[in-house]
Formats: sequence, C-alpha cells, structure tokens
Amino acid sequence: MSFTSDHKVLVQGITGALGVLYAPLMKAYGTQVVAGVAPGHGGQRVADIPVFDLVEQALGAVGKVDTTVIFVEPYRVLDAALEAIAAEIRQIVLITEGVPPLDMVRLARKADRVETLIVGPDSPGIIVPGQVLLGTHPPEFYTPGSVGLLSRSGTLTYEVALQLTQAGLGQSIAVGIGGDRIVGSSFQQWLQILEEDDQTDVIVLVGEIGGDSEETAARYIAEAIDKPVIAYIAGRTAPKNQPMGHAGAIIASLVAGWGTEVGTADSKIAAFKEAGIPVADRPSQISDLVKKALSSM
Amino acid sequence: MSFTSDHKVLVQGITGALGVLYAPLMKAYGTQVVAGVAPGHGGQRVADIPVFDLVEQALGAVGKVDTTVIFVEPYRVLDAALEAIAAEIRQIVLITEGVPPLDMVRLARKADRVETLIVGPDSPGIIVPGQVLLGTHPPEFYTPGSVGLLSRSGTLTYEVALQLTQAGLGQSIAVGIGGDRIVGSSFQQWLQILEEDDQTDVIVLVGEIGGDSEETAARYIAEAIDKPVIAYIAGRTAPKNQPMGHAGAIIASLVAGWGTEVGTADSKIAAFKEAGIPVADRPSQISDLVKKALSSM
Amino acid sequence: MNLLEYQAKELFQQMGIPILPSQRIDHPKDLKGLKIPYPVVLKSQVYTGGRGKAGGIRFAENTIDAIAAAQTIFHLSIKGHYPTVLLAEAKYEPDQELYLAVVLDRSQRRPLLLGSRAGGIEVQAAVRHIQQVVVDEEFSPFYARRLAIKMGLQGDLIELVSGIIEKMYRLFAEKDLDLVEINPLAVSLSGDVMALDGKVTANISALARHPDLAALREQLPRPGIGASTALPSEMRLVELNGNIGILCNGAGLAMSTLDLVNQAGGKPANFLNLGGESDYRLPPNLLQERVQQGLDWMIQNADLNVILINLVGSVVPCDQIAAVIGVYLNQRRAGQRPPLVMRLVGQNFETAKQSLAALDVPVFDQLDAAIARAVALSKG
Amino acid sequence: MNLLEYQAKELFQQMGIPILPSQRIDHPKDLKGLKIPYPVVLKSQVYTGGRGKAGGIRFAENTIDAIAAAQTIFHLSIKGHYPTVLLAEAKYEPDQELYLAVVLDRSQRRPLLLGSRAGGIEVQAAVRHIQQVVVDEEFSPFYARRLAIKMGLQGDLIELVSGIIEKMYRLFAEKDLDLVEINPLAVSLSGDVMALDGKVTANISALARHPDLAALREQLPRPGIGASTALPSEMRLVELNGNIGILCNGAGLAMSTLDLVNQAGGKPANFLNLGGESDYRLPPNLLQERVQQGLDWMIQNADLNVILINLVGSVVPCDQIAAVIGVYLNQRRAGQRPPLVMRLVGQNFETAKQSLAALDVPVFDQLDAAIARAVALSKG
Repeated sequence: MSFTSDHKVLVQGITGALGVLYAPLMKAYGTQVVAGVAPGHGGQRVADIPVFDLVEQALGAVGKVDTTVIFVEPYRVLDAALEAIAAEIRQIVLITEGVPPLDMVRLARKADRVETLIVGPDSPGIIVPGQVLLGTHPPEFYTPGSVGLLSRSGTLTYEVALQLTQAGLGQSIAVGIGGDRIVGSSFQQWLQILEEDDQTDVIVLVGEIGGDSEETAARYIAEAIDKPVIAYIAGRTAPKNQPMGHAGAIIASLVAGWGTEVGTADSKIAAFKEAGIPVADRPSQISDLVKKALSSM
Repeated sequence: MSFTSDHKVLVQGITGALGVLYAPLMKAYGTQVVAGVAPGHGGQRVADIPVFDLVEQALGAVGKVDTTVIFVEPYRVLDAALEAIAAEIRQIVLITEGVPPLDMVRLARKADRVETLIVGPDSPGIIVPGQVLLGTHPPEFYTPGSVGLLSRSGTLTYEVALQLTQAGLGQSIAVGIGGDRIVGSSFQQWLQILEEDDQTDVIVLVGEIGGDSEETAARYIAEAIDKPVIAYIAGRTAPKNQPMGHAGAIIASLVAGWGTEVGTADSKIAAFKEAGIPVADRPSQISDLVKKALSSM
Repeated sequence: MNLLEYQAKELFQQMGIPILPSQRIDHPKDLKGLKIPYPVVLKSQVYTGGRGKAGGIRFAENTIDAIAAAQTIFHLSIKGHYPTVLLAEAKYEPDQELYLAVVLDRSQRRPLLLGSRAGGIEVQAAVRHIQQVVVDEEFSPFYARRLAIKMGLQGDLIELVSGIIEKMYRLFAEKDLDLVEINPLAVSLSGDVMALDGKVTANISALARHPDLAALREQLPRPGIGASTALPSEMRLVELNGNIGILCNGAGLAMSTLDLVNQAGGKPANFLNLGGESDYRLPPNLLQERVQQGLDWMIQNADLNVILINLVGSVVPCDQIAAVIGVYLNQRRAGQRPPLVMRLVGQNFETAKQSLAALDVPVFDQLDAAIARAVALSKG
Repeated sequence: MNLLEYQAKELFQQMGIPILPSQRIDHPKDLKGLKIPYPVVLKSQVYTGGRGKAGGIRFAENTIDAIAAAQTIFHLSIKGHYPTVLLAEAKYEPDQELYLAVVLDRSQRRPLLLGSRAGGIEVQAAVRHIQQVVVDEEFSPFYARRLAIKMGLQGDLIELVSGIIEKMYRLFAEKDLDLVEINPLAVSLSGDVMALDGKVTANISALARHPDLAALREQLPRPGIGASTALPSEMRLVELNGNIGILCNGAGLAMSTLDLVNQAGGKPANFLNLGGESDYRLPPNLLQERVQQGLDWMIQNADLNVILINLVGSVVPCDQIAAVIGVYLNQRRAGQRPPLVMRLVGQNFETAKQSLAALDVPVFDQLDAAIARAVALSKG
C-alpha cells in the first residue's frame, strides 16, 4: 500500500471553509502537505502551505505529489478532480458532500480509463495511523496496528475506530469510501488493496442499509479475500423507504418498488453470513470478533 | 500495411443511398464485404451481403472484421463510428460529407485514446489496387504499382491516379484523408504508414489551399520521411477569402484575419520547397517527377 | 425529488417525446374550460404508485361525468395522499405497451437503460424480463439501439423506440435526474409511439443547477415529512412512534444509535442527523447551531421522555458543545423539557462532563452506557 | 455562417455572458423609441471588420444626434457592404480590454482557447501575445483557468474571466460554432466584465440541428454571392472576371482546372463545383441534374465565350452525361449559348465522344488537351 509518511500531498480548495479547517490538521498530524490550490489565491499561504492558482503550477513548484485531497464546493469537485488527473495525479480523495451523481459518473469513466484511485465523495478520506492523514478523520481516535477499517460512513467510522483503539486494537488504515450514491472506489477495490497489504491482518467492514455495496462485497470476500473479515451493518431497525441522510437513498424509489429486497439490513447480513463472515450486532462487539479472528490465525 | 485482399470489411449504412451504390462496387472489386449494418433492416441482403441491425450482431455472425466503411447520413456518422469502436473495430473509413466538426472532435478524442485509425469524413476512402477497395475510388483508374498517393480531394485524386496509370506508374495505395475541416487522420500519419510500407517506393501528396495540413506535412517529411515525396497543390490561382467547397474554408475567417499567410498556395509550395520536395506545376507533371525520383533511387 | 406525472410530461414534451393532449385541473370547475375533446381520462396527481387500482384514474364521456369524476378523485386518498391537482388527458387505445427507463446503477457507477416489451401494469409481474444496457462510456444512440434489440424489437420499431430512449437519456443527463421512466410507452399499429405515463425523479444534490426543477419543488406541497421543513435541509429527520429523541452527527452513526436503542428495549420517537461533516459551507459554529436547532425542534414537535445526544469526532471540542447545552437548559425549566443523556468524545471531555454534571446532565464517553441510561430514563 | 454583432450578443445573453443594454435599430426613426439612456453608441451591423475606422461606429448624446448618426451609418459602405440594421448600445468606459476566443484547430483536431490582455483594437498589433490552450479532452473549467493564467491574470480576475471563457466554450459546443470571439471583454476597476463586441460563426454543416441559428440565416440578406442562391447549396460557385466558365465535380478538381486554365493564359469567368460525391442524399441522377442546373445558371448569369466541363470518376457513365448535354443543346440554338468543351473519363467514353461529336462538341480524355481547346476557343 502506498500511503506512508513519505507521501506528498496536495490540497485543492485549501482556502475554502473545509480546506482552511482540515489542511492544518492534516499537516499537524505529520502529513506532507506540500502545496495547496485555490484559483485567485496564488501566492498566499495557509498554515505555511504555499497556495497556487492551478494544479500544474503547484506541481511545477513543488514537484510530483502522490495524492490530492479535494475540499472544493460540490459543483466544482468534478473539475478539480479532472484538473488533478490532467496533471497526472493518480490518487484522489474527495471530501465534499453533495456532488451530483452524474458528475461522479463522468469522473468514474475518466478515472477507470487512466487507472486513478478515487475515494469519496462525502467521505472522511483515509488515515494511516502514525503515518498520514488524507481527510477529516479525528486522529486522536486512532492508533497504529493491524486492523484495516473500511466504511461508507464518517462519524460511525470514528466510533468504530475509537472502540477498537480502546480495546487495544490498532489500525493499519481506515478508509471512508464515501456516503454518496456514486462513489469513486468500491469495497471490493479496497478489500483487494488490504488483502495485499502487509500491515493488515484483519479487515473490519462497516456497512449501512441501502444500495448493494455490502452484498457485492460479501460475494467478493468469499471468492477473493483470504484475510479474516468482520462486518457490521447500521440501520437494522431503521424504517424502510425513508431516505435518511445518504443511506438508503436508492431503496426508496427503485429496487424496493420491484419487490426485491436488496439493500435491507437482512439482505446484507444474510449475504455476509452466507460468505462465512462474522457480523457484529453492535459496534462494541466488533473488537471481540476481531480478537477472535486474530487468535485463530 | 494491413490493407490486403484477405481483409474483412463491414459496411455501415449499407441500405442508404451511398451504401447501396458503393457496397456492391467494393464487393465487385474483390473486397471481402462480409456484412452490412442498417438498424431496422436486419435480415435483409444487399448484393448478397447479409444486413444486421447492430455492429455487434454482425460481428457475432461473421466474426471479427478489419475495417468498417461508414456511409450513414452526416449526423449519424459519429454514432456509427463509436458503435464500431465499441465493437473493437480499429480501422474506420468515413465517406459521408457534412459531418459537424465538433462530432469529429469527439470522435478524434475517442480514436486517439483507443488507437483507432480514422479516414475521412468527406473522403473517397482507400484503394489498394488489385487488392481492396474501401470507399468510392473508381477502380478502373488505378493499377497496382509502387506509388503511394495521399490526397485531401476526391475527384482530383482520381485525376492524378489516372494520369499516373496512363504514364505506366501503378499505385501501392491511394488514400483520400478527407476534405472536411476536421478529419480523422493526418498526412503525417499516412506518410509514416507509407514510409514503413514495403510496396511503396515513392509518395505523391496532393494538397489544396486552406488549412495548414500541407505545411505541417512538409516539415514532417523533412524530419521523418526518407522515401521520395512529390507534391502538388490545387488552387494556386483561386481567389483568397472565398469559401469554395471544402477547400480554404478556414482561410476566410480566422488565420488570414491576423495577417499571417498560412493556408495559401504560396505558403504551401514554399514549405515543400524548403523541405526539398519537388512540387508539380500541373497534374500531368507529377508522373515526370515520380519517374525522376524513381530513377535516382 | 419525485415529480408529478404532469410535470414529468412537460419535460417529455420539451425533449420531443410524444405525449397525449392534456390539461392540468386544479378545481373540478376547470373542466368547463376543457380544450381536449371527450372522452377523456382524469388522473390523480400523487407521488405514490397504485392509483389505478385505488380508483384514482377515471374515464369521462362529457363535462357532467368529468366534474363528478374529478370531485371523487380530489377526495380519494391514495395510500394516504390526496391530490392537489388532476391531469385530464385524451383517451388512447394502445396496440402494444412497452416499459422504458433510465436509472443510475450504483455499483457499476454508470447509467443503466431498462426496457421490456411487457409494459404497463404487466411490468411488475414480468420484472425478470426487463432488459438492461449499461451506458459504459459517454452516451451515443447505439446504446439505445442495443436496448431496443435486446427487448426483441424489429424493423422500424428499432429506430422508433431507440429514438425515444435517446431523448430519455438526454433528459436524464441534461437535468441530472435519478430516474426517467415511461410506463407504458404505447405503440400503435401505424407505428406511432406515445408516452402514456411517466415518472421523473430529480437529484436533490443537483437541484441548485437546474432552476426549472427547483421551481417545481416550490410550486407544490411536498409529500410526507412536512414538519421537517422548519429544519435546514441538510438536517435529516425520521419520525417514529416511541418516546426517545435521538440526535446524532452523521447518518451512519444515527442509524447505529437507533439500532442500539431498539436493541436495548427503548422506543425511539425520532432520530435526527445533524449532518454537515463534509458540508462545504461549514461555518465554524455549525455543529453548535444545529444542536440548538435540533433540540428546539424536538421539544416542540414530539412528546418525549428523554433526548439522547450522541456526537462523535467533531472538530468542535466537547466543552463548546457543553456550553450550547448550558444555554439551552437555561432557557427552559425542567418541567418544560425532557431530560437529556449525552454521549461525547473528543477534546476537553472532562471539562464538559463536569460542567454538564453541575446541570444534572449525565455525560458518557462509552456509547453502550449512554444507551442504557437513556432507555432507563425513557421508562421511568 | 457569420452572425451579426447583435445576433452574437443575443447568444451571449442567453448564455449569461454580460452585455450592455442595447437595442436593434431597423430605421433611424426607431431611435425615437430608444429605451437606453443617452449617451449611446450606434454601430453598423455588417459582416466585415474595420467598421470603426470606416466611420461605422458613432456616439450620440441625444435623439437628434442619434437620428443623424444613424442616417449616416445606414448610407455608409463598409468595404462594399451597407448595413440593414444598426445596434444602439449604452456607452461604456472600460479600464482594461481583453481578447478572448474559442476556435477549432484543424491540425490538432481540438478546440482552442485564445486570450490576450491586449484586447480591443490592439489585438491585431499584438497577435503574437495571444495565448493558446488546447482543449485536449472533454472540456472542464480548468482549461479556462489555464488560459486566464497564461494571459497573466491574477486574483479575482482569474475566476471572473475563466467564468466567461467557460460560457463561451459552452456556447461553442452547444451550438456547433466555428468561432466565438469577444473583443474586447471590458474589465472595470470594480471587477465587472462586459462583452463590448462579439463575433460568432456558425458551422454550416451543423446548421440543420440548430433551428435557432438556421432561422437567423433566413432573417437577413446574406453577404456576397447573392446570385448563387438559385443553385442548390451543395453546388459551390466562385465568380471571377474572365470569359471561360468552368464546371467540375469536386472542389479540388475545380481548383486544379482553374489553375490550368489560368496557366494556359485563359481567363476564367467563374468556376462551379457540382459537389455531391460524398453526399448522403445522392440520388442516382444527381450528377446529370446538376450538370443541367449548372449550365442553365452559367448561360443566364455570365457572358461567356466558352464553357469547359471537366467531370472525373463519377459512377455515372460518360454516355449518360452526353445524353444530358444533348438535351441541353437541343433546348438552345447555337447563338443562344457559348460553345462547350468537354473532358470526360470513365465508362462508355467512346460512345459519348461519338454522340457529342455529332453535336459539334469536342470531347477529350486528356485534361491538358481540353484546357488548350477551351482557352483557344475563348480567344477566338
């Protein structure tokens, strides 16, 4: 896995509300935020990070970067990401929520063609405890270790990380793949990355009702993942057909209307059980299941 | 060069006015026109060529093809070419004139990405005398030989070919790259193909006023082409700033307005002379210059 | 955001998709000025399906019939919803009914074209016969022809129907829609096509760049959760039937907290996601403001025995949240509000805990403990 | 197809590009109903450039001045063209004038963004300072920002000007344009921008899919070659000053034939390209029909000593072309028409040659020989 403390990071939208708040926190964590981009703000500094008008100007000044973290407003996320891709940045983290799904379709088509990894949007990004923070995870909840944590949520990810940390289980990485309907990378992609990652011994997958990401992930784990995986699904008791935040948005209109039950907690839990994956009933049970998995290795 | 009598050819728009006329002529010349496509006409036959509704259906029935020749109406050319590309056809000849330039921009972006060779639009296509006819060239004007003929014109190409044939100079290939403002492949691409083609000893480039294709080609020949090249430019005495057919359409509005003289016959002839390329004063002089070039090899 | 049938058909018309002559009816008396010749069909304009079976679609041969039918429909509830508008439409006898739709496929991250020759009311029964085409690269009409051919169409119908699919896709893409559905698309023997019913769902995130669709939102009463309009649209509320109010930051966390309350035998009255973690407009005091708004809403709109607040991992330190709670408690005496149970984690937790303890608000850093206390209080 | 300034500005306005308050003036008396406050600028609406130097732009402080100025401009020829419409516009004092354009780059086969800080009348002098950005992949606003930064813009101007470039590109792409130019784009000290003059060229090939642009074509008299409207638009005619009519199939062939006639000392009166080789609408008898139309046009509209017909490589056999010529000759006696010289190649050449020889029309299969005969006849 390529997310280490050596990595050089760009922040696009560094002068906006999110950028100004989180870029200094990322830097304070030790992340090498080498430059920021904000059109019209070239020449300024944010937390001593130099700001440029264009991505290509930033790279011209500071050299190649490994990842860009994008905090721009929702309708500019697509353009910022395309600008990064045009400058040959191949790892992109999208934090902002509210990106129109068809913008993400266009970005996904492009990213697939040029083999670019997109995380988000509507995501807390990535944290590799003790190494690098690429997003908004609260670092104090995390500690280095061997649990790889994948999630569609923001604060629920922090909750799970905190409980793992309190149980003495550090994390090799935590990734919020994003809560929006269309996100840049799937659970499967990340499962594969963690399967190949030497630092990761066990994977925790935190899902939610809505969509079919968890069902698809469960099938993929059964076929392709040898490391132990522990799952948790939020929304078991949530009412159906109610859009609630980002979760379950698709249940409402389409799939459920045709009488199929994909997207419910039952469907997801059944898929994990069928794949032989233990499912925690509550967040506090996750660490027990992780310990059990680690002890039987 | 991959255009031989073994090649399998698809004709899109085979039931339209151009397709119905030329597909049988292509077949009569010995070209292996294995299938035609015309949505809504699946199951019919044109000159005993089976017709399908979709390209993928045609390929499913007859197997892989090497080239598709597209005769559909102008506003459907882009879609037909994209359909061919999606079916992994990597050589596309566009005959129809009047394709909107921005459709060609979209097609060029796609073709560049997937390394697809596009000839045309507004083009007579390709003929390899004695082997294969991919377009509308009148075969009786051509005879096999070692002259590679590149041109932006239709009938002027036939004129030059006829005069070469009458002078005893057969052709290895003749390509009309297309008369529209935006065409799929440039003189440079074809010069490179002919440079590498064992059948071609000498190249005749037939240009016209307007645009900068000839100037760019001249520079490219000087740098990259070792085989002898003979040039001819039509429109030396044509009035400036008059749109006349496809030729010279760009002179009028843009480049000329800025006081630069790119696009004129003088500019093109000067570029060829600077590159050491003989320029024929008239079509009938081309064969003399070709013979001279051949004799000094 | 779902549109009503007549709004969807206005979009179809703009895009050149054929629709029947029709007229919007706001009051039964509007039928006196009807410009469509009889017989006509009157259709209840509600957001839910199943209106045909419920009696929300009626035929009328003349004005007297039509007014009577309209009065009936205006007073007919379709799954709890009354129409504020009807659509009067020319009657049409189709020879064949197709199903067509354009949707977004989450896992493939691409639009999906859907189609079936078993359209109309048959589509639910024949759901397994619906054909799919993924629009993998930028759309081009050949994707629409692929669908038409997968549907088993032949001859002129291929171009005719793929022409409609192409227009549906353009509408979908130009207006940032989540769904465009025509069911049924009527096909006549003479080869005409006609969208007899249509569904369009606009994407909420994209609404701000489509003023025409945003205007439709203002134009009509919204379905369902009316009360939540008092809250910022980023704050998502779900109402239930119990006595515990749940207030969290984040959708996943809110659902997880809801599950834990239910698992512990509590009865949630609602749950409210304050949102805003990745909101570009984030002002520094967003969370504090929203906690205040959320509590205000809860005590005014629900009869609660307890409010459970669970806030995790915000950049706002715990003591600042405690300060907001202090202000809230000072404004209301104990009898005017249900007790609070708080779960906080983050900076300055101990300070927050102490200052809230002085106000008789229990604060936990362990989620399970907070849940147990809230459920106990709800029963006491 | 060039649009007039006021038509271009209507498109700018639709796209949200700021323009000054303005009003179209068809007659000087329209100025009595002017809705823009004085002082105003009156601008001749012609297709050619250089109207400022020619006196086609005048300021007016009041109605009397304005009517006088309008009368002057209506009677003022700009490089041979008289306006049929003027544009009255509010007066504006820019602090800075930029040049912006979107065009198609033939050799790169991509759109090109052009921009310069030396806009207005300075742009011609400073042509080498015009910055370029190729829109390599599908457009996204960062291409516009690249141009703004290459132009040397800083601070708020980057977003302000790139926003305008983005709208220009969208106009260019949505309407299939060959050119969108704003010169100058005025920038005020307060940071407002304003398109003071604009040029838009629509692409003729794409016109049929843009009914709004096609309507503009009908709306106004076309510049230049008025007589050619009697011919189908695919037949391209260029008029010169000599006495030899040239009729060919294909643009390149027509130009080559023209060159040969000139090189042989002949004086072409015009040359006409029958077109149609790759025309999708090609009916089987297209070439025959167009030969007939071309000859009819030539003998009615030009005083010719000879008509040279050069037709190469058509799918129509020579004898069928000869038949058309036979019909044409039968309709007109020798005194009513100039002599013909024909160059034909293709099927049934000998039959054609014999039948035309009987009608005293010389037919050649060698181009140089046909040229020599036509030039000789023109002098005879």
